[in-house]
This record gives sequence, C-alpha cells and structure tokens, in this order.
Amino acid sequence: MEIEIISFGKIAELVNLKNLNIDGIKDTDGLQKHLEAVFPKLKEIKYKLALNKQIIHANSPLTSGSVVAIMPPFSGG
Amino acid sequence: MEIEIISFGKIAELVNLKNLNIDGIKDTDGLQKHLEAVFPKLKEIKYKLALNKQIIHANSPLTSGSVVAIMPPFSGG
Amino acid sequence: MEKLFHLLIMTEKKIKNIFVQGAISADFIADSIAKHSSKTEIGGHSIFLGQVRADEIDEKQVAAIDYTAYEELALAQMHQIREDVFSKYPLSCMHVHHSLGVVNAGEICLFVFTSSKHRKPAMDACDELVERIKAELPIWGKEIFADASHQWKENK
Amino acid sequence: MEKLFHLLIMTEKKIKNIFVQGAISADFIADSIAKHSSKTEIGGHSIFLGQVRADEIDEKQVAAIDYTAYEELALAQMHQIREDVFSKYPLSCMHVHHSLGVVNAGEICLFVFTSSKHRKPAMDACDELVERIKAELPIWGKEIFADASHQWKENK
Repeated sequence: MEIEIISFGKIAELVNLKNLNIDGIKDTDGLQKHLEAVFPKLKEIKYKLALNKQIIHANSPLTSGSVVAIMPPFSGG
Repeated sequence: MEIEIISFGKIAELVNLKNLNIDGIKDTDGLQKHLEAVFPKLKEIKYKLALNKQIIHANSPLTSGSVVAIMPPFSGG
Repeated sequence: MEKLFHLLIMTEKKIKNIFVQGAISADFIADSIAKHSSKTEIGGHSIFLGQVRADEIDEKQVAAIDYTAYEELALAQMHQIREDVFSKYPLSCMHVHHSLGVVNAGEICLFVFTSSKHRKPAMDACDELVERIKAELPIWGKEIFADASHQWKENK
Repeated sequence: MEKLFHLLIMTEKKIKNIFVQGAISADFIADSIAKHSSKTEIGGHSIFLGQVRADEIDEKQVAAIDYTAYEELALAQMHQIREDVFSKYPLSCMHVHHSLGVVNAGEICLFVFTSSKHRKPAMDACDELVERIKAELPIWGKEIFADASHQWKENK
C-alpha cells in the first residue's frame, strides 16, 4: 500500500520522501513510529500531521493513496 | 474688567459673544451663573470650561484678559 | 547653546500638528506606511481609520461631517496623551491625524498609526489612543444632511 | 440550476485566496482602503500589518523571510476562521492577505483589514484574526541572513 508524504519548513530539509510503501503500517501512529525510526531527528521537533488536508488530533487509519503532511510549528505572519 | 469668551459646537450657535465685561464677577462659578442667566438654554447642555487653554475642573479666579472657552461634549473621531 | 537647542526640540515636539484640512486620503495613508520600510526593527503596525457614516437620522441621511476644534487645546491634550502612551507601551512610532472642515460620508476623518517590535503593544496603544482621542480632544462634528440642515454629533 | 448556482457560490467562497507572491505594497493597501469609500455604513476600520524585522541572531542579521505554506490546508483553515469571526462580530468587511516567497526586511508580509459600523468590533476582530492566523495557519517563515545562511522562524 502506498501513501503520499509531504513535509514543510525545517522538516522538509529532514524528511525528503514523496511516496512511501507502508505495508505493515495501518494508521498514523504506526507511520509516526516508522518515520521517527528512519529520521531520528524528527523526535526532537514538535510537529503535527494532516491527513488528506485535515489536521488530525488522534490516531487515524491510513488507506492506499492517503496524503500525509508533516508540519513543524507554524510561523506565519 | 474684560475677558474673552470663545465657544464651540452647538454652544457657538447659542452663545455668540466675544468680549465680556465682567465687573462684579470674580471667578468661573460666577461667570457660569451669569452666562446661564443670559443664555438659559445653556443649562440644558453639559459643558466644560477651559481657562487660558486649560480645562478646569473646579472654580477658578478670573483676571482681566482671561480667555474662557465654553465646550459642549466632544465628538471627534 | 545646548539649552537653546533643547528648547527648540521641546518646542517642535509641543507643536506637533494632528490636523489636516478635509478628508484623509488613501494615498496619504499609503505614504505614511511606506515611510516605515527603513525602520527594520518594527514587526507590527496597527492602524485605526475613522470613516464618516451616512447615518439615517429622522429619515434624513448624513451627507458629511464638518469638524471644528479648539486647536491649541486639542494639540496640548494630544501632546499629553502621546507622552502617556509612549511611556506605557514600547512603541517605535505613533502618528495621529484628524480632519478639520468638511469630510463626506465614506471618507476618512481619523488616522491613528502605531508601530512596535512585537504586535501586542502596537495594537493596545492604537486602541487606547482612539479611546482617548474621542474622549479627551476638544473636537466637534457637525452632521450635515443632504437638505443642508444639521445636527451636532455626539460620541457614545 | 439553482443548486448549481449555489454550488458555484459556495465554491467561490471556499477558494478565497489570501496568498500574494512577495511583499504587500503600500499601494495595494491604499487601493484596499479606497475601495471602502462606497460602503457608507462603515464607521471604523482596523488594520494590522506584519513587517519583516531585521532581527540580529548570533551576530547575523535577518535580510529577508522566505514564506512557504501548505496552501490548500491554510485556505481551508482560513475559511473556518473567517466564518467564526464573522459570526462573532458584526463586521461589514474582512480582508486577509499573506505573502509567499521572499519578503525583505522592512517590507509587509501580512495585511489584516476589518471594518464595522462602530469601532470596537473591527478592532477586536482584527486582533483575534491576527492571533488565529499566526497560531492556526500552516505557514512557515525561513529567515535568510545576509550571508545566505538561514534558520526557521518560530512564532512566540
């Protein structure tokens, strides 16, 4: 199963992947664990996830084609 | 003894005098009584006095050449 | 010599004028904003604009407001307000402009502009300036109706 | 047909863009102000402008901020903020513009503009919008130093 990953700000300098095969991963908690294992520096950054253009506040199931955004703290304005 | 009277806003439409001989009047309380006798409508308007370009909050003595401003409620902005 | 110089500065500070004849134009506001681009310590500007409303009063519509002021007293009061607000908030800049004479409905009659490093002082100072300007400056607005009759405005 | 028309309106409302490429010019702000002169029910406008500061960080000075955003999510979030603020305050108008790309120190990167009959709702809505824009919109500022090195800005 493949999902799309987009990342922003300083995380875009760290996590540079676009498509990810997530066989064995079924939700955002699992994805988070996987990403932090591959990119250990991610553990040091506060970040939020958006799933299909919606910010998520709890673990959410992933499906084929899901779009997950990894977002460091906002700094607009 | 002569003083100068200036008035503003709706009071300028009511009190149209510039120089006033105030023989027998020695302070702003006396002046106020005099003005309200001559212009009875003044009693219906909330107003403040300024003496020599300073807003006064208590009875103040008048001297020859004093400038007294009669000011209705402010409505700038 | 130094004393004279100081006196000149004080005098210049004292007579800072806020009054402009007629409406305040959008171009005037734009110029004022643009002038701050060299002040690179500023992070936030707060602006309040008062606009003349075409209020309907007893079935007659306000066409314009004609402003008069006790100018000397108003400028002295404004000087005090300016000092108070500058000592209360860490501001980089503060500008106040108020119309005199006729300002038509839809036109700008008051322009208050504050700037600071972070946004909060600029916003709070701007709010406070507007409140104090309306309450403390001897300025009067005569609301002129389309039929040329008038009534004197009262601030709430 | 009516349904389609409604859908078109909804769509247009949804995709209201806040992003502009590069700095927001004083002329753009002036145009925006001038456009409100026909809205004669408005009595007060409140404006907030964010300006890029030349902060000194570890002896290096910020020359510019390069803004990126998760645009689709930002516009959806802004849509919600707009709805919330419109239902909380009696506003006539609300306009928000945010820069993308490079904005030099001293230039404007955020323009928030609210208008109402009386001054208080415009002021309160403007403050609330700025707070929410900074906290809730997925926008990131990369502070670029004179030597071309950079660091990622963090809002307090």
